[in-house]
Amino acid sequence: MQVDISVELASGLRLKNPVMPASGTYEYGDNVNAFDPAELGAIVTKSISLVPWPGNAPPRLCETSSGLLNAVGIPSEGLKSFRENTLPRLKKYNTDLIVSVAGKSVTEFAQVIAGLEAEEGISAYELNFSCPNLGNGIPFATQPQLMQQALEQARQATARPLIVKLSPNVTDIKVMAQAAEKGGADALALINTVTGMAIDVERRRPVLGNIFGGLSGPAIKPIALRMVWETVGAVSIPVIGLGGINNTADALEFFLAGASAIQVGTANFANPLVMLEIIKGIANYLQENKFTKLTDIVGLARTAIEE
Amino acid sequence: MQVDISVELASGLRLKNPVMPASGTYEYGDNVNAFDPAELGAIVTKSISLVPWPGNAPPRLCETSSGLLNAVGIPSEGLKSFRENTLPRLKKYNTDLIVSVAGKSVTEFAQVIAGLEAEEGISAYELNFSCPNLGNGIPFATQPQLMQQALEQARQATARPLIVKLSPNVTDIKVMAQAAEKGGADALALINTVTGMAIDVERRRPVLGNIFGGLSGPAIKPIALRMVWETVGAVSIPVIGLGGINNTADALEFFLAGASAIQVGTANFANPLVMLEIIKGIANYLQENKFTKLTDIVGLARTAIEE
Amino acid sequence: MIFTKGKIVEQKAVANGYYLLSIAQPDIASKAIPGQFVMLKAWERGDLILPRPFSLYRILPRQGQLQILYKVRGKGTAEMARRVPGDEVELIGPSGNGVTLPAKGAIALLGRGIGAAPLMAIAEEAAAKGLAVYTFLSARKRELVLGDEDFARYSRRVIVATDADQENGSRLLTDLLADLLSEGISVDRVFTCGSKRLARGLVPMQSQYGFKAYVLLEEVMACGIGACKGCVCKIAAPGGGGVVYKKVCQDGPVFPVDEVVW
Amino acid sequence: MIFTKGKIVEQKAVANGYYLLSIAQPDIASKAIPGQFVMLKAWERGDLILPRPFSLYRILPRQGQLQILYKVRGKGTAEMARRVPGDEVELIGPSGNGVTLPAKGAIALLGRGIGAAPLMAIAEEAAAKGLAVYTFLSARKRELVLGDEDFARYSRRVIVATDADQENGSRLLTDLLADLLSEGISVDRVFTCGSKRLARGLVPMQSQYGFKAYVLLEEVMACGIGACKGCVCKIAAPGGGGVVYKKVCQDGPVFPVDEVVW
Ligand SMILES: Cc1cc2nc3c(=O)[nH]c(=O)nc-3n(C[C@H](O)[C@H](O)[C@H](O)COP(=O)(O)OP(=O)(O)OC[C@H]3O[C@@H](n4cnc5c(N)ncnc54)[C@H](O)[C@@H]3O)c2cc1C
Ligand SMILES: Cc1cc2nc3c(=O)[nH]c(=O)nc-3n(C[C@H](O)[C@H](O)[C@H](O)COP(=O)(O)OP(=O)(O)OC[C@H]3O[C@@H](n4cnc5c(N)ncnc54)[C@H](O)[C@@H]3O)c2cc1C
Ligand SMILES: Cc1cc2nc3c(=O)[nH]c(=O)nc-3n(C[C@H](O)[C@H](O)[C@H](O)COP(=O)(O)O)c2cc1C
Ligand SMILES: Cc1cc2nc3c(=O)[nH]c(=O)nc-3n(C[C@H](O)[C@H](O)[C@H](O)COP(=O)(O)O)c2cc1C
Ligand code: FES
Ligand code: FES
Repeated sequence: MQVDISVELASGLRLKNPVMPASGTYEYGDNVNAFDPAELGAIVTKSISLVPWPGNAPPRLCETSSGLLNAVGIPSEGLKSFRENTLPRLKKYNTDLIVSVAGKSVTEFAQVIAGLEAEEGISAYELNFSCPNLGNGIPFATQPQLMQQALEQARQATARPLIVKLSPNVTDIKVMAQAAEKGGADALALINTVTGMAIDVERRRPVLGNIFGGLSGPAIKPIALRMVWETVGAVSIPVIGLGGINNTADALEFFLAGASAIQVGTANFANPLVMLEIIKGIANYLQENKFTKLTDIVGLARTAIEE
Repeated sequence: MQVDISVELASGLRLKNPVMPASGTYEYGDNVNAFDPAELGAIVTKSISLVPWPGNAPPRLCETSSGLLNAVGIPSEGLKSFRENTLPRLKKYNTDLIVSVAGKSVTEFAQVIAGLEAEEGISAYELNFSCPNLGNGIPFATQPQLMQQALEQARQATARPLIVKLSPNVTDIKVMAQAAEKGGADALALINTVTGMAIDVERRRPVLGNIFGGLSGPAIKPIALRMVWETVGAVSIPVIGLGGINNTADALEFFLAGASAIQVGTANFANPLVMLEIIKGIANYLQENKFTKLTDIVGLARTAIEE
Repeated sequence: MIFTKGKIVEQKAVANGYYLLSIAQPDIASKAIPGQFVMLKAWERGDLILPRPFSLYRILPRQGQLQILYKVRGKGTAEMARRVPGDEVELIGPSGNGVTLPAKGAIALLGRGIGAAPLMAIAEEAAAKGLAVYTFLSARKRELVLGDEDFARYSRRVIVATDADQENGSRLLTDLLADLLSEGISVDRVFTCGSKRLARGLVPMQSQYGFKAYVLLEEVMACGIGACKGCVCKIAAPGGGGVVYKKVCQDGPVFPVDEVVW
Repeated sequence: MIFTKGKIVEQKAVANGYYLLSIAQPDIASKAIPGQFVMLKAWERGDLILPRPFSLYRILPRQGQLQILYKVRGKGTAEMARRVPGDEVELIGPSGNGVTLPAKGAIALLGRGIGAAPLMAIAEEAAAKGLAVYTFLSARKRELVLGDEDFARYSRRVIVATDADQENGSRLLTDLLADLLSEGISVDRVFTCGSKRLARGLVPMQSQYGFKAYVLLEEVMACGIGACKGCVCKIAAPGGGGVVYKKVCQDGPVFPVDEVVW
């Protein structure tokens, strides 16, 4: 029996399957993919900013126990180059395309989107509010009002679905999720990385050029899953779960917690086939357990405890 | 050459060395210790509440990648039993004793302390503000004003040093640290566990009886280190670093970040000798690198980047 | 508490996914009693941060050895199965209270699957004390009935039931015990492990047949020495009404069946 | 990009803490060129989540094998050293741009310590093309001069300098290269790896001696294929003034020495 693993993330946005690369962890291009990108539920781009950003000074990476600290700092070719050089290459894949948008001011997100509206082949935008705000140096993703303002401007710039990506570096993820819902988000994606750092004991200085970096990978999975669980209970729009997903069982945890789709980031680095394995693994799990569609298991662990 | 690894945490509170067990992870008693507890910089007790608390329903534990989720829920024998049964046993060890205090109302911390003031042999109190507040269900440790109130009452109840233990589940640890400093804390200890969860994919329900648990162990070390770094820059009282410390190198990272002392939690479970190894390891490191005292390396990674 | 290393002497596959591990560790072997367990760590990978609890299948003080019968369940036990003679493991123990045997008379042991593991040490000690031992073992299929030949050495009778092969009509071990007792044989104490259903089934049989029954419980553990308070089970509050939490590692793992709240 | 498995054919200790690993992996062996590298994972432990980059020391398309010369530096390389023939490793590659050799003439190779690793594949290919190869190797002590016998096969000369044993007066390889060039020998291209000091020393020598010099850079990597943007080095902005970040994995690992900003 064929199972249905497609998922509707917003009206008019139905992905063929619920598995996507996490922004900034997947390279599209000739000769870099271990499998055809068309197999993905969607392609999510690295976050694009209005003007080119160089990113942070190296070193940018440091492995920790079951985790990866990165201080890449969202380098971006900028809107113009993305539109002219990257987008045409991306459109040729036969799957949905989600463009991740970054900005450092309340207006920048809408500006990037405005610059892409004439382009066909973009299924949705994912708004990455984790960069520091030019105004006060604090990321939008920890300031509900400011984030909502930036989102409302983006909302006015496009009729395409908007996915808001949330940061885990907050006291109450529900507050941020609800601000995003109010601001017009069609779906949420969480979590981005958890801020951390490492010190080189021999050189007696921070390992990363930027001192702080974002922690990703299996280490943060319990945190991500908890925040997805909390968010699903607090909003009524679909939630995309990510953070430390390394295999099918991890992905299933997020669906059972109530996520409608998932993204895979750090796990791609060691296993470029992992997303394909998870797509197949989800279908197998549903079949083996006699479910006919993915949505049958979404949130099932929530009902278990309500009984 | 003998190196000096003693540390002054508050006026009148000088520990013979900077290594302590993290509250709730160390058992004192006959036949449970792999080395003489007198070797420790201090003994820190499991958090004590005014009346007995049963703790949460099992299952209470779940191992994750490089981490441990616990939903123990601070079971406590209660003040009376602690004073009558446990405290006398603890006093016999020839080292400092720090009593961890928990409470669910603004007044409870001061009440527990008041009930212990007549007892000799208590060097300091550590206030664990991570339990949910009876009033609004949200932990004190995420609400600066409420935490400060509870702390101010505790401050009035005792002249003994007060160590405030901070939770990482906040947007800005500096705000909490400064509230604690204002409220009269002599020192800070951070971090407590990061809230997380796990789902049993076979049984399709949360693993922990309490759904959510606190994540500890090496997985959270990068987060803990970052928060210690931020806190040291924001307050002028000593900071005790903890979270994922597993060996001497981990401990040194915290000292280099500016911590004056450290605590070890989860690592005790697999290696009951780990604290002793770290005490010796710190002395060796100082000797090999020609430092004469521990305070020479406290914060050294901060000055490295200021250059 | 002893925190020490032990050297693997033998690693034997006893069924598909089940192994018998022999470890040279004289200090623990000379102190341990049946029903106690050890916390064992047999890997260096930093993602598995906790040691795992294992009952002592056999305690061999004269050889200075311990035996553990284990089933590969997850990552830790899979690592264990990869270790070979000569490898070192880390051990904390002996932990828990162990069992108390009657001075004379008879005992019955009811083990399901890997639940047979702690019963062997009990059988051996009981036989050494001159007690009559009646052993009941069940499993999904015959090959998963573990240690029956070893048990035969220490038992008056070994009665086996299997689901798949319908040995003894796949009947519950509690029913088979009742059969035995109906033959006129009496037992003073019963120990069971590996099945909630068996333990619960023993509760009403106690007064009927005049024995006291104990169950060896399992809970996920972090420390094994009472420090973390993580391994609690529910026990009926003394005096009735409500439940208290008891630590399996320190207050158990052996509990009277009628005190456990399932 | 190929993501595949390879089987270890040989694991040979070449010095204390240094190993030569031979891996059967025909697909990568038939595609790779000198100067390229692979991302290798040789462990299952979940705490080490990233593969590690290693240069190809030798590329053996006919045998369908790759050789990696490596130094035990941390946890990942310690795990690698524990693997034995028959074990499988995971490989991503061949990655990076590799080197471009001149059509004729001579090249010089300057390697310090483990920096010799990528130079061997270059020496071998250059020799096969009929180029003259001059190899300069240095290390702290003699036993850490790696692969000198292999290099001898492909080089006109192998010149060694060591710190501890004062071979060649412990002089810098750049000085020894200058000596050679002063003898009237000329080289067209120079490749160096393993020492910032050597690479920088080559910059002014280029115009003086009329060669073009390249350095093989190292940076901590996560993906090795240009996805994570983590492995950047600083490169002088074209047109002068400022710095741009280039990915070592995708834009390198081979860079002209005069473009790198140290
Ligand atoms: C006192 C005691 C004695 C034990 N004696 C034995 C024995 O003699 N032989 C034997 O094979 N096993 C025994 N166990 C069970 C053994 O500890 C677990 O099988 C082991 O910890 C699993 O480790 P893992 O890493 O392979 O599995 P994990 O990857 O940690 O877990 C795999 C699955 O097993 C479950 N699990 C893990 N630990 C336990 C546990 N302690 N109890 C129940 N379920 C668990 C997990 O929830 C998970 O679903 C005993 C347990 C206790 C508490
Ligand atoms: C393109 C490229 C080719 C390489 N070729 C070889 C080779 O042929 N032979 C060889 O022995 N090594 C080579 N290296 C270096 C090798 O990748 C590292 O030694 C290895 O990743 C260390 O892994 P580990 O787990 O043992 O160390 P870790 O535990 O990860 O780190 C130990 C220490 O080494 C440092 N370190 C880790 N990775 C790197 C790195 N990539 N560059 C510099 N320092 C690092 C860390 O900062 C840390 O201080 C190459 C690196 C690159 C980028
Ligand atoms: C190297 C790297 C680069 C990233 N770049 C971006 C980015 O450009 N935009 C973004 O929204 N998230 C970025 N992220 C965060 C990931 O998309 C993801 O939220 C996070 O890594 C958690 O998922 P994981 O544990 O599966 O990696 C990046 C993560 C890594 C590791
Ligand atoms: C099983 C367990 C019980 C704990 N109980 C307490 C407690 O009673 N009071 C408290 O302040 N912290 C408690 N903690 C938190 C630890 O003291 C410590 O802050 C945390 O575990 C991080 O340190 P670690 O990574 O070294 O374990 C507990 C942690 C664990 C794992
Ligand atoms: S396992 Fe820690 S208290 Fe029992
Ligand atoms: S290693 Fe990821 S871009 Fe180079």
